[in-house]
Amino acid sequence: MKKWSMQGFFKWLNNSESSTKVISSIIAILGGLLVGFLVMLAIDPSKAGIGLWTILTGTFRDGTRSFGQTIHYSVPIILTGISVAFAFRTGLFNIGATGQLTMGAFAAVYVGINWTFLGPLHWIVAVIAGALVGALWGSIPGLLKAYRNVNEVVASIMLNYIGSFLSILLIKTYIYNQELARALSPAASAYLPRLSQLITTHRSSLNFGFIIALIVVAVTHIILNKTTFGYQLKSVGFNRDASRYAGINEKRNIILAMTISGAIAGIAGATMYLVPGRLMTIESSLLQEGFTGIAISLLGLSSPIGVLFAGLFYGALEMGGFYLQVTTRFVPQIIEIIIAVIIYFSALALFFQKYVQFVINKVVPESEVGHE
Amino acid sequence: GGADTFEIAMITDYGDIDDESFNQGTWEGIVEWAEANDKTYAYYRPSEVSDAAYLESIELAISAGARIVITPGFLFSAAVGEAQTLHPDVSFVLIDAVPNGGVGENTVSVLFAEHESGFLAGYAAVRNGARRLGFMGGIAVPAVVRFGVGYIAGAYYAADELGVNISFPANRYVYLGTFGPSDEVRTRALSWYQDGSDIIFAAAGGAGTSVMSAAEAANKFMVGVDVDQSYLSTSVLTSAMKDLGSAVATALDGFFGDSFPGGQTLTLGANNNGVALPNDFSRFVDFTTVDYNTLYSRVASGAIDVPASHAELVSFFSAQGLTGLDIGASDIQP
Amino acid sequence: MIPVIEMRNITKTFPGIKANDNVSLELRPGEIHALLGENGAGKSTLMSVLFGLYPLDEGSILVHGEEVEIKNPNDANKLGIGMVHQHFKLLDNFSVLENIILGFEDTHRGFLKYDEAHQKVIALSEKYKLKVDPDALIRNISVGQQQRVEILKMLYRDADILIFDEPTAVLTPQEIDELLNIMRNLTEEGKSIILITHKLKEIRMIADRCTILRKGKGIGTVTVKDVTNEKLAEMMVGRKVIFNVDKGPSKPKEIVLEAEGLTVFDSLTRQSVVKDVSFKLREGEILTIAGIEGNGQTELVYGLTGLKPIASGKLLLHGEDATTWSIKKRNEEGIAHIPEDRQKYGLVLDFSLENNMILQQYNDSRFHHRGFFKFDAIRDYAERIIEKYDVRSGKGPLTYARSMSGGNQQKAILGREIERQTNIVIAVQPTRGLDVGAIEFIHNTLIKLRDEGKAVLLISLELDEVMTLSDRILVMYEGELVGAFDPKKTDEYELGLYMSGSKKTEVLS
Amino acid sequence: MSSFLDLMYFLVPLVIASIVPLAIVALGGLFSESTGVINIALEGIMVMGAFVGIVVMRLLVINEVFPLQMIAFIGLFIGAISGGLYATLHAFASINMKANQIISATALNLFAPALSIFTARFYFGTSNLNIGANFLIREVPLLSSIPVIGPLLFTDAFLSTYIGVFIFAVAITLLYKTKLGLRLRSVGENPHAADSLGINIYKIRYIGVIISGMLAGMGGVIFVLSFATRFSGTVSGFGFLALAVMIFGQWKPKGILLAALFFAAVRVLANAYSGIPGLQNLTIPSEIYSMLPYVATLVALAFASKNSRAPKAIGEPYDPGKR
Ligand SMILES: Nc1ncnc2c1ncn2[C@@H]1O[C@H](COP(=O)(O)OP(=O)(O)OP(=O)(O)O)[C@@H](O)[C@H]1O
Ligand SMILES: Nc1ncnc2c1ncn2[C@@H]1O[C@H](COP(=O)(O)OP(=O)(O)OP(=O)(O)O)[C@@H](O)[C@H]1O
Ligand SMILES: [Mg+2]
Ligand SMILES: [Mg+2]
Repeated sequence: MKKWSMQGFFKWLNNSESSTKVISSIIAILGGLLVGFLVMLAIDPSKAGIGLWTILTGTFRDGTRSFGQTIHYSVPIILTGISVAFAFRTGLFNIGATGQLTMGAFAAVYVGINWTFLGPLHWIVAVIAGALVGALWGSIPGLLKAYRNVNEVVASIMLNYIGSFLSILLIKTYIYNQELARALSPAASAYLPRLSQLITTHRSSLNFGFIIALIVVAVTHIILNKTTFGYQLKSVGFNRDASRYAGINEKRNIILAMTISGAIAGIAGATMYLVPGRLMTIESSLLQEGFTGIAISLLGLSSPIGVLFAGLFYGALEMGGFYLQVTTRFVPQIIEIIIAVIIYFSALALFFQKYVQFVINKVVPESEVGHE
Repeated sequence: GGADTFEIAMITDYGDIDDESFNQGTWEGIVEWAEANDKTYAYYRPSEVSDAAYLESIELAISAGARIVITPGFLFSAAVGEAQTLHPDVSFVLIDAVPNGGVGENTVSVLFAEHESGFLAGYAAVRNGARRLGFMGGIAVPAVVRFGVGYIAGAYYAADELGVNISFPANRYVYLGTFGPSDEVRTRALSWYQDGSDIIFAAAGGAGTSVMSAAEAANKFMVGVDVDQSYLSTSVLTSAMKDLGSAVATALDGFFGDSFPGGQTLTLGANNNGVALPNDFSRFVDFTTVDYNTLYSRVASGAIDVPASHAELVSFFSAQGLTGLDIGASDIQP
Repeated sequence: MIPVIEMRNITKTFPGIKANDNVSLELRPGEIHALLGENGAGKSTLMSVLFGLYPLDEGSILVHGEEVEIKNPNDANKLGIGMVHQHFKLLDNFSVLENIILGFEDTHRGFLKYDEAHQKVIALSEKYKLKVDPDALIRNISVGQQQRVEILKMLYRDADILIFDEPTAVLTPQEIDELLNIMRNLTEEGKSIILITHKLKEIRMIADRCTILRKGKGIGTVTVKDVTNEKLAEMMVGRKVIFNVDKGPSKPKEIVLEAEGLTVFDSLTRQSVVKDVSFKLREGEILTIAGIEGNGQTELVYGLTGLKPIASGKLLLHGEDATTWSIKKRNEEGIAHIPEDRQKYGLVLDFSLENNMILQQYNDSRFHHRGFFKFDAIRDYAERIIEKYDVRSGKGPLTYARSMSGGNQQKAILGREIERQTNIVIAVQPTRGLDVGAIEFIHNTLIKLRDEGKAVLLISLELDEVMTLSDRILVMYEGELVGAFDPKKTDEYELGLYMSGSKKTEVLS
Repeated sequence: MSSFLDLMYFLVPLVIASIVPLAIVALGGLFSESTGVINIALEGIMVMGAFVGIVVMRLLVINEVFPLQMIAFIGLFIGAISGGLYATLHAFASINMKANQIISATALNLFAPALSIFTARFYFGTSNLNIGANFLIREVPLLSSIPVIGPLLFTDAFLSTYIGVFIFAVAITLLYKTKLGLRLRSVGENPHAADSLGINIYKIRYIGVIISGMLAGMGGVIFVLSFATRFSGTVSGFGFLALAVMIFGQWKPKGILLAALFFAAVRVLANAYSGIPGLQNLTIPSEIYSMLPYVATLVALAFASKNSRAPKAIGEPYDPGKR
């Protein structure tokens, strides 16, 4: 039995595409942490060790609470990450998740404030509203690309700013709270149900958003890997011409990919603001989550499951950075530095993969593998 | 493990301790006091802008040994409201707001009469010869609104005193929608100056620096906010300050002197030197320390009852027999 | 007399293949030396090594008797070696002039001396009768002219050792004659030439000596006039070669595809590249459209298959008007298309082989249930094709198409298209870049299809292929059909005249 | 404002002031992408250049060793150098390591602001670096007295503007009149052809990416000098706007110039309206104005993009083996 599974592992190591990728991602992560450690070492040798330790263990520092928080903070990142990854698989670079997220957030909050008659369905409808408006916002660059050949990167960049200003205008006109100069708070019935009773103590704000994220991961994973629809999307992403040759409707798939990507970003927006005590601002700055999403999707090798783990990892680092404030005096930017370096190393994945493959071929006994 | 403890803690709402206005003023106050009385101190940044995250940071501070937690910014109302009951043995200082559910026994609220500060600035500007005025607020949060209202009142009050006409049209009273510097803000300010504005009061944190740069380009003046910003640019005529330092000091003196004014709401205004202009008037031509002091005493004594809202502004105008107010309620409270 | 070039025991290995295995070659001053071999024999590789494009694994190179190390084309240029590559290496959106001077620019204080270069190029093109417009963009000139640009590149660098890698593959017999003359002139000036070709009669016409490669190994060097063509062919292939495919007469049945005055535009220049083309394709026949590359055959096929819109005219499939049908519909209504560019259109290189096998049929109920794939069905289907068409690859159905050899990629495409069981098969240069084994296989398959009563439309540049396979021949020149022929009543030379536009007759299809 | 001319005197300098950083950085993007290396790291490189540049200028201003404009000049230079160095990271990843160019660029975009804030905090105790001086040139001697042109171009201007214009001219000549330019462009169009002509693809691409970094780094400094008196670890999305301008400009210098002009003009109008007599009393929400430049660009793109001309080999790592 043991032997058999051993062999299974070797098989995986040797044959599966993912094995080398996973390993090289791990190398990238270690590299990033190392650099972060060196920076801390350079600045305050006495604290560098404890600093690194904190970053790695922050998630567990405050038991179930910090653990719950970690997951909670990673939810929007996972979602925007998948949004970007999904478009990426169709060969589109959705740098516009930020705009889609903002517009989606507005829609969700608007519904959350006004459609109180929905009762128990309220929050669900609010999330759906976020998805729909996000989809709408995402479909614009899709349409422009398909019918006017407009580069989706530029279009998305422009739509980020337009979305940001538009949401401010909409907030001011429809859901404005004068005292706080922010958006009104959604009705309690629109809040995402807390999960804390189920899996953590009462102190974590972990909510249904995480379940939503898991559902999105599952659905996108199935779409991309098990369905004819995903097949079309990927085929268009890999080779436009061959797809046309095969009779696959390129335009349709581009539009759908961007629309779905936008919908997911919209859901991310909903999960961010359908919580008590977090209000949309009228400050004209782009929400960072959208851009972090790009990094995370890349770190997750633009596969939904990869993004899930990359996102959780990101949340953990963030949490670590938060606790860094008590164990050391390093400013939290150290976390961003580490993440940046990890992303950079993950860009070198190709190189690592060659190397890893080389090593594997050395270490894995040919006999163990058994080619089919 | 093995962390040192910090008795005095500050939490930032958003932005950072080097925003060159509100947070920074508070933080410098803390540092100054703590160094003088050698106490340990630290600040904490929440991981996001939400009540939950604020509470999380407060409790992080407490876990790091904080006995008194200072939270500058009205966004903390909810978080402090909860924290003060969850942690009765810790003291809280909430600046610019009152906790949700009232001020607890272990909490003081500190409010500033920003309108008085703005009044002083507006008055000084007009006395110094400004005739066409402008106001750029960051976002219409209560404190910024009070700054603006007071500024209007002060300007017209001085104009009336001098028997001159000033122009302060509605389209010269705006909220920028940002506290950050940008070329947009600069261009906007520049266009005002170009169109004849003599001075702009920027109650907009970092965005103020873009106004400064515009003022420099146009060879005109602007008014800084919160702290004395004259060091940032030669174009800063004066700054409408709120003395965060002394506010912090009062609270800390109280706390460590076992006379913590728990349960109280301190309103810091001219009457208790909570607001002021920097007492360097070298950049003025027609306004002196003497003029300032006389004005200040009249505000402090309540002889001039400075308005804080549009409604009060209107009644202030009729009471003082002022005319020409062009800025409406919807401009001041969009 | 010292040879100008001596390549001793060259060995060059690529991942998965030994392209050159201990090959030696000697080039004498002023001679034209032919290099003969099947596809994949290693000819281009050997020359690329000489030209410094690939580092050699073993062996040595001597130029004018001295051992040299040629690390890159610069070294080659310095040694006076120039090369016309099999696949032209030109910048489409750059001018002829820019293409010629690139890498060998004359500058004055860092600024390019365009005018002097311009004159120099004009002078050269007049001296060697290589007419081109220096200011024209490459993408706007014919393949023949592009080859002239490649030759001018060498001459511009004053190369006196010239390598021509299959220069005649893209030319008409007439153009070939011109080219061979130019080569003679060049040698009379004391330049030495290596000529790669598959065509024995060219070797006979012009080459002094000939070196033969087979599967990467050097088989030997012979003096051309001492050996027969049969001998050469045998050395090349390693067995007696029969120069014909067995093929019975065709039995055409009813018309399945009919083009009426088709016109297709070039998407960039917006000018018609297929002009008012009409023809009928019948079941049970192989209709060939012959012509030199770039005379509209590609666009015609795009028009038929829907990759490009039909600007005017009419397309009938089984009598139905299909002019505006989507690609999908045309696929479903019975057109199989073996595309000219296997990597661009034929395959998704990053898909596994099995995924490539269902490129048009992923939506067929055999392969999915309510949009969810039946992976086993797909696996079986792919394995059947791999089996039947002898597609060789590392991991079978799981192999990434990218890692497969050109010929095997081509066989896979062929299998996929034929297994779709359509009754119209459009095959565009189906044997390009394949070795004789693969070529025979494909030729026989096409003939078998015909005999099964399918309609085959063949687009080919290779005149011998055209002659062996066709039941009817149409010649296309500058977007028009300029001649219709019965292969039994014509020869390559006559076709050449039409392909080069020097002759044309009204085509009544 | 009294007359149309006054309005121009007011608006034109503003437009120029925002064209320059946009165009210079977009040009930077062009240099990288024309060699085939995608560069969405412009934002990050700008930040890095601005950071180092401003730090140096700050020190120089404090120690008052040089005249002000001299310091500005040095600042731009330093910005360029550090931008170039920073860009080599991208070059290394995408040229030597054949990395996914979008990933490595994203990393650079994340890294620069984090590092600049981190170090600024550590060394200066604040992430706001005030240069402590204003580099505006009131009037250029002599030139400013030329009628119309003078007030338009030679008053209340920045040195960086003129340097920017100069560099733009140089860059165009370099691209289209010199050997290096020809090679840069060829490598992005068909590396295999260039390789067969003995051109070192890797070297040329490095040069392209490094020049790109230098221009972006300088652009970062220009941005700070002309829009605020200080730097706080961000160039507020200008790098991405420049990227948009480059694509909008169809990877051609002239196109870039036009795109930048178009975008800058609308952008200035959208912010200066409240100083323009006709517009200032319209009761249109300011957000509408703020959206204007982006909407306008989007619309323009919808009509300008029909056949876009990106360099052919863009985004592909060069692999000699591939045939
Ligand atoms: N860059 C490369 N990478 C891997 N394999 C290669 C490469 N170039 C050539 N080969 C392989 O080396 C062998 C010889 O190729 P080469 O192009 O020299 O053949 P050739 O004689 O020129 O054939 P053709 O007549 O088709 O030009 C072929 O199997 C080819 O696939
Ligand atoms: N660009 C390349 N990089 C790496 N390996 C290659 C490359 N091109 C071809 N090869 C390998 O070289 C071998 C032959 O490739 P090629 O496409 O030349 O086939 P070929 O010479 O046409 O032979 P055939 O067409 O008969 O299969 C195959 O193993 C292929 O995997
Ligand atoms: Mg071959
Ligand atoms: Mg060859």
